[in-house]
Amino acid sequence: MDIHEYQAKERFRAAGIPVPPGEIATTPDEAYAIASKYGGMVVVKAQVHAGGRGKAGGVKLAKDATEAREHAGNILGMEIKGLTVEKVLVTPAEDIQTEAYVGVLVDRNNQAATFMVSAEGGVDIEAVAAETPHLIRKLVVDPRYGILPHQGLWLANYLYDDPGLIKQAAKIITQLYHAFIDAGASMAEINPLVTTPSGEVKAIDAKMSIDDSELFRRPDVAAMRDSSGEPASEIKAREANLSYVKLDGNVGCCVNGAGLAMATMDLVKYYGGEPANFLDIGGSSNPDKVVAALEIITSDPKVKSILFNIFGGITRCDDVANGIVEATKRIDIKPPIVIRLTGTNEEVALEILKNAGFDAYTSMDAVVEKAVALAGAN
Amino acid sequence: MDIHEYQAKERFRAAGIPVPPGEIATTPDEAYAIASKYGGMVVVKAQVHAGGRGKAGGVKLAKDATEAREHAGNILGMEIKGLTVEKVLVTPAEDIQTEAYVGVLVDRNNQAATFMVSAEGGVDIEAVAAETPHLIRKLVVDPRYGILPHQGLWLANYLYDDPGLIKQAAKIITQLYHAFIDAGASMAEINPLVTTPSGEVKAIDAKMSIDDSELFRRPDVAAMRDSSGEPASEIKAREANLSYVKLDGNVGCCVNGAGLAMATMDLVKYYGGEPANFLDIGGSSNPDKVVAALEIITSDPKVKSILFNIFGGITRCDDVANGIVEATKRIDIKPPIVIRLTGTNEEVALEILKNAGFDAYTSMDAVVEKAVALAGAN
Amino acid sequence: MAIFIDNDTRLVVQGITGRDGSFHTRQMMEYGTQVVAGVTPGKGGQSFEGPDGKTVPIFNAMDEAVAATGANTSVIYVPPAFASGAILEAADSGISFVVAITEGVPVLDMAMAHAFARDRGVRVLGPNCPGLISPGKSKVGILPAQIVSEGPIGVVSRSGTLTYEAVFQLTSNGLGQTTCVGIGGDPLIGTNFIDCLRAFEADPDTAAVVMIGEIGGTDEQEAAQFVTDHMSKPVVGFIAGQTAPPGRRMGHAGAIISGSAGTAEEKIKAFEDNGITVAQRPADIVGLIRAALA
Amino acid sequence: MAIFIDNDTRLVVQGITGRDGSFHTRQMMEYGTQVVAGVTPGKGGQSFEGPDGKTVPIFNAMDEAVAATGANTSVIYVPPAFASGAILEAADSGISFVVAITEGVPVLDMAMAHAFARDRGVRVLGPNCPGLISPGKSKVGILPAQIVSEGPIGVVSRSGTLTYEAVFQLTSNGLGQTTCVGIGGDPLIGTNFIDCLRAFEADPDTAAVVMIGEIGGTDEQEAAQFVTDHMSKPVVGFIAGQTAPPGRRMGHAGAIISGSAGTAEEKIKAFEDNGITVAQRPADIVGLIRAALA
Repeated sequence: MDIHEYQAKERFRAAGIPVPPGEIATTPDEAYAIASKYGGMVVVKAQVHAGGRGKAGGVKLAKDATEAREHAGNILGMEIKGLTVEKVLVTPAEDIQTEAYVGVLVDRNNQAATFMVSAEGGVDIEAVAAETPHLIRKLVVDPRYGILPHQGLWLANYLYDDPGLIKQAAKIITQLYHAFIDAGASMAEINPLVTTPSGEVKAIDAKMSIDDSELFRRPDVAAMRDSSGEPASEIKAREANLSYVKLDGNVGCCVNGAGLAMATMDLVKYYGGEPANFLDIGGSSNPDKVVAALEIITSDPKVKSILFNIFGGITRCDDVANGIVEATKRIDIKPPIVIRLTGTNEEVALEILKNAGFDAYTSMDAVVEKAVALAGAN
Repeated sequence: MDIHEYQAKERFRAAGIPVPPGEIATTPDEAYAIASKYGGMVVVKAQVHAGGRGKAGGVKLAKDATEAREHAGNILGMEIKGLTVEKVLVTPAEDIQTEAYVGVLVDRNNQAATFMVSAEGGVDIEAVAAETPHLIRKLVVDPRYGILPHQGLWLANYLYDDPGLIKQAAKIITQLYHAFIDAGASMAEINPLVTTPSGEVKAIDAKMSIDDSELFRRPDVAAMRDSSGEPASEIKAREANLSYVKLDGNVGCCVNGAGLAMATMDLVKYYGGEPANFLDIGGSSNPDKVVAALEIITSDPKVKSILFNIFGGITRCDDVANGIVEATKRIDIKPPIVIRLTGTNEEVALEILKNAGFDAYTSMDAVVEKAVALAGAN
Repeated sequence: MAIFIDNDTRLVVQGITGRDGSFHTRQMMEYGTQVVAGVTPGKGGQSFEGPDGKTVPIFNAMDEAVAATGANTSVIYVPPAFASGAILEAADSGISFVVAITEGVPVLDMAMAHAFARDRGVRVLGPNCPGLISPGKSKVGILPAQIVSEGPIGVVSRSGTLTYEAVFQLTSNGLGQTTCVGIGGDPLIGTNFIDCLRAFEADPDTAAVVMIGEIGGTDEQEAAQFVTDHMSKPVVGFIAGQTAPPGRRMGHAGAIISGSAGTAEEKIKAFEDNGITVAQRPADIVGLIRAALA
Repeated sequence: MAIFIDNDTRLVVQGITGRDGSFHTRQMMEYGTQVVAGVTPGKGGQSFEGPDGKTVPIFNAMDEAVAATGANTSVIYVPPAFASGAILEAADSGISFVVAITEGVPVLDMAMAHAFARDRGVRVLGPNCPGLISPGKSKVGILPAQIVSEGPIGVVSRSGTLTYEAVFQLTSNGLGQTTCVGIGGDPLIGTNFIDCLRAFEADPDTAAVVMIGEIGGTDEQEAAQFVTDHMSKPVVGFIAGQTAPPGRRMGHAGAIISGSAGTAEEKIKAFEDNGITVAQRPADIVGLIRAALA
């Protein structure tokens, strides 16, 4: 789960990291009021779960409250990578001397939280890591010990020469680690970490992603979920406990298992089609889940055909077949549905489906080819 | 630093451990008022930094408030192992079904916090450990991981058969570990951990010792220091940053270094005397420390002679000699002082002392023999 | 021969009395797995009723189960909140192999659990994995037994049902398996591709390996390098997620392209650069294996 | 030969610019110890002025100091609040031996620091110890150099000034030392009696060992058993604290009799039971050593 910049800043502030003040506006007038309160120049920043806000025009410097209102008017309602901006953060403009990058994420290879810092701030760290890895210092944090004092200093030494700045940065790095752990995060980032002419080190931007598996035990973090601006279909999928990602094609896919779901999308492409979505119904053959899946897929007007690809292992194919029949009784579905079922009890399942008037297959290639053809024809 | 039962219970309660209520009384009337509030039977317990309160008559069951007042009257002011009781804890009497022991301390061999639990509660665990070690289950807690869920259960499994009791005890064990770590303790103990007829597990007594080296960074713990009932000489020594332990003999000892101080005491005994104290002035030759040391030693009326045993390494003997001369100018000392100084600048030091009229030696045996002889003669 | 589990596997089921645990315990026992003990705190002393009138003793804790039964392997079907604790307990009990089926275990819990297991030299498979099966010998986890058959192919995969697809096609075409291992789709897994490849290389009965990867991370790239450096046996690969968009988690917590890292393209290229023939479709795997063995 | 430190010891002083650090650095340099670097965060790039116009470069961090100077040993003179952090940093920097002089380090900090050092295979001496000296070769810590001399006796002790007493008597009677080690009086110490005995046993130049213990814990008892099991060289012992009352801390955090455990009596008995001749007084040590070597 991604959280907004302003939410990440709240967590950072609670961990002791110096973060400039800031308030959320949902209307231009609110932005005006906040900017007036601060006086002077402010930055108006779109709060949206998408990278590249700046390039998309979602971050603007305003010389006064009137300009802040104007910028907020432009940014609120803007679409960034398919998400609508419904909130802006209004924050005093800082006098910046240097910009650095400090981030921590769970690293798969080291099986541990890993810091990356760079004296090149305000940049895309993945691009830096790929193109100029020598400009990054990395530190793997042994989970058994947590971050140790000398490790924070070692990272900070890479960013600054001045002992005062190093000391502040080392403290911030340790605090960032604690904010990361306390939130059950998979990533936490300060980009940029700035220094001011008066010698302070501050977090000007903040980003944090939460491990979804942590939410059940962290109600304070779960409460930060903000679905505003998210596609309704994805919200509905999450509520129904389905893994769903909307794409741009016209072949709706409903599959059990994430790997098989991706392979099915790839096969749609292989046969010249475009998948409309990723959707994993999981191991359950519960009709309610199948209904929700079909409602979500059909809510996308681009979808011209729907394919089911089910490999029954523990899941019994007849259960799934019954679920599909039941689901299509409950809701009205326009695009044609083609179904591949194989594995446990497949014969019974195919019988059920044929009786209900569905095209049913046992080969994955066959059903995908058919779905692509149907989508092209419709 | 030892803390009182009621203070340990406060920490345990804050960690979530079920602890019966209780309040502190410093007068019999206060004890009466507290007991009246609770109604029914109460226990009146001496709050004093000494073991064996029970045997000494410092813990009494009272059937009502009137009897509680009476018991408090007897216990307050009582001497237990040389310490005066100035506070009693008044707590409702619990209906007890079983008694177990749960403790955690820093184990030298394993270099880690180590639990000991026994289904035999209310006992001297060291006696159990020495005589019937098979009645104890031990667990070394790896500091890198802390106590793990299955470890708490493993210990609790040893205490009870009932799953409900096991679950409660496992939770208490984990909470005790956190209380131990959060206080910077060297020992934390629940003795007894009881079960009630209604199936609850509770900490009826609580004991905790704090690592003195933790106090500088734990003001909340340091604030629990209660010197009431402690000998004035030991309080004064602590304030002067001297290591001092009062003993029962008549030869006052003032030594630099703990090992040498113990060896000096032993040598006093070897030559037929009895040491009046352990005192380590540390590495410093600061006259203020020497003055404080002499004040403390001479405050003990039993002291008949005073011996200094100084091995000058980094410490310069002439500094110490000047310190002694200076100190004896500032305070009036009755018992004779004999001094052994050796090591760095010893010749200068012996000269200074002889000029000031002190008996000065370079051999440890000689000075101890002399001090013992003087104590016998006085 | 086979890898990781065989006829000597003596299994404890952690969470044997739960819904999933009891169902899959029966499935494993029907397949012939030696399930020697179950663990459910508070239910020690009871018995689990297996198929054909067989029973399995239940213990309160792993150490008791291992002491009483000589178990050497455990499988975990407990809820996410307790799964990492169950792994720690298993790793502390004297067994050498822990298979964690549970999905949704917090990643930071797993960072600690993996460190703990490494400290003790215990192999963990998963979490969030279907387990593994050595056809004709032992099954640990949830893989459907009816799709496997004995033979010379090793299968290792990050996915569940996609593995079934591949194994089913192998079996249907007369290509049996030594062991099929699902390593799981989480970011932090205990046993990775390289661990399995090393074991298959050392297993005299395995003639060729099918390796099924997906987007996210660099495990496949490192495995490909390992094939060049350390393997004599042919490997056929497949990567799912060519059409996955960057930055979105595709079901599995580990299936996410971060920026430009972890794409199907780079994995396929790594496979090809290291002599692993890559199936474009799952249906192509059989043909490539046949060609490799020819 | 000697143990732990010798002519090849290349020392970093952590906390070189502090009051104690700077004083003892000069003392060590005067004795001939190769002090190759100092570390004080924020003072990197400066120089420490030693005796005879010698200077020592100061670094911000241990890793930089070790990389620049090839140091293999460090000594720590930083305040208690930072001492365990300094040990962790040293253990992480590539050196193999850390001597922690600081007194008053929280015990739970040391539990973690010792675990960390063990993980990395780094030897720690202390904390709260006087350090060690190999006469004529190197001195690390605060032991007064003027009382030692070269010779065949190894000395290991939990105490500071009591060690000086013993060493002084040895030297005064013509019995020089290979190495004198103060292992420290804290409850959790890195290098214990057994570590030193093992090293002295292996050191061809050491002919006999003086072991000076005190009340508290069971280190002396285990060391005594070690002497029986693994030592061919004679050991003379002394135990301080026969008159110490139970339950009271005698200066050293580790010098406390818990209940009836850790008394001088049980330690002396363990010594005698294992063939270690026990000096009743410090003054008796020389005679016993002479007898042992005769």
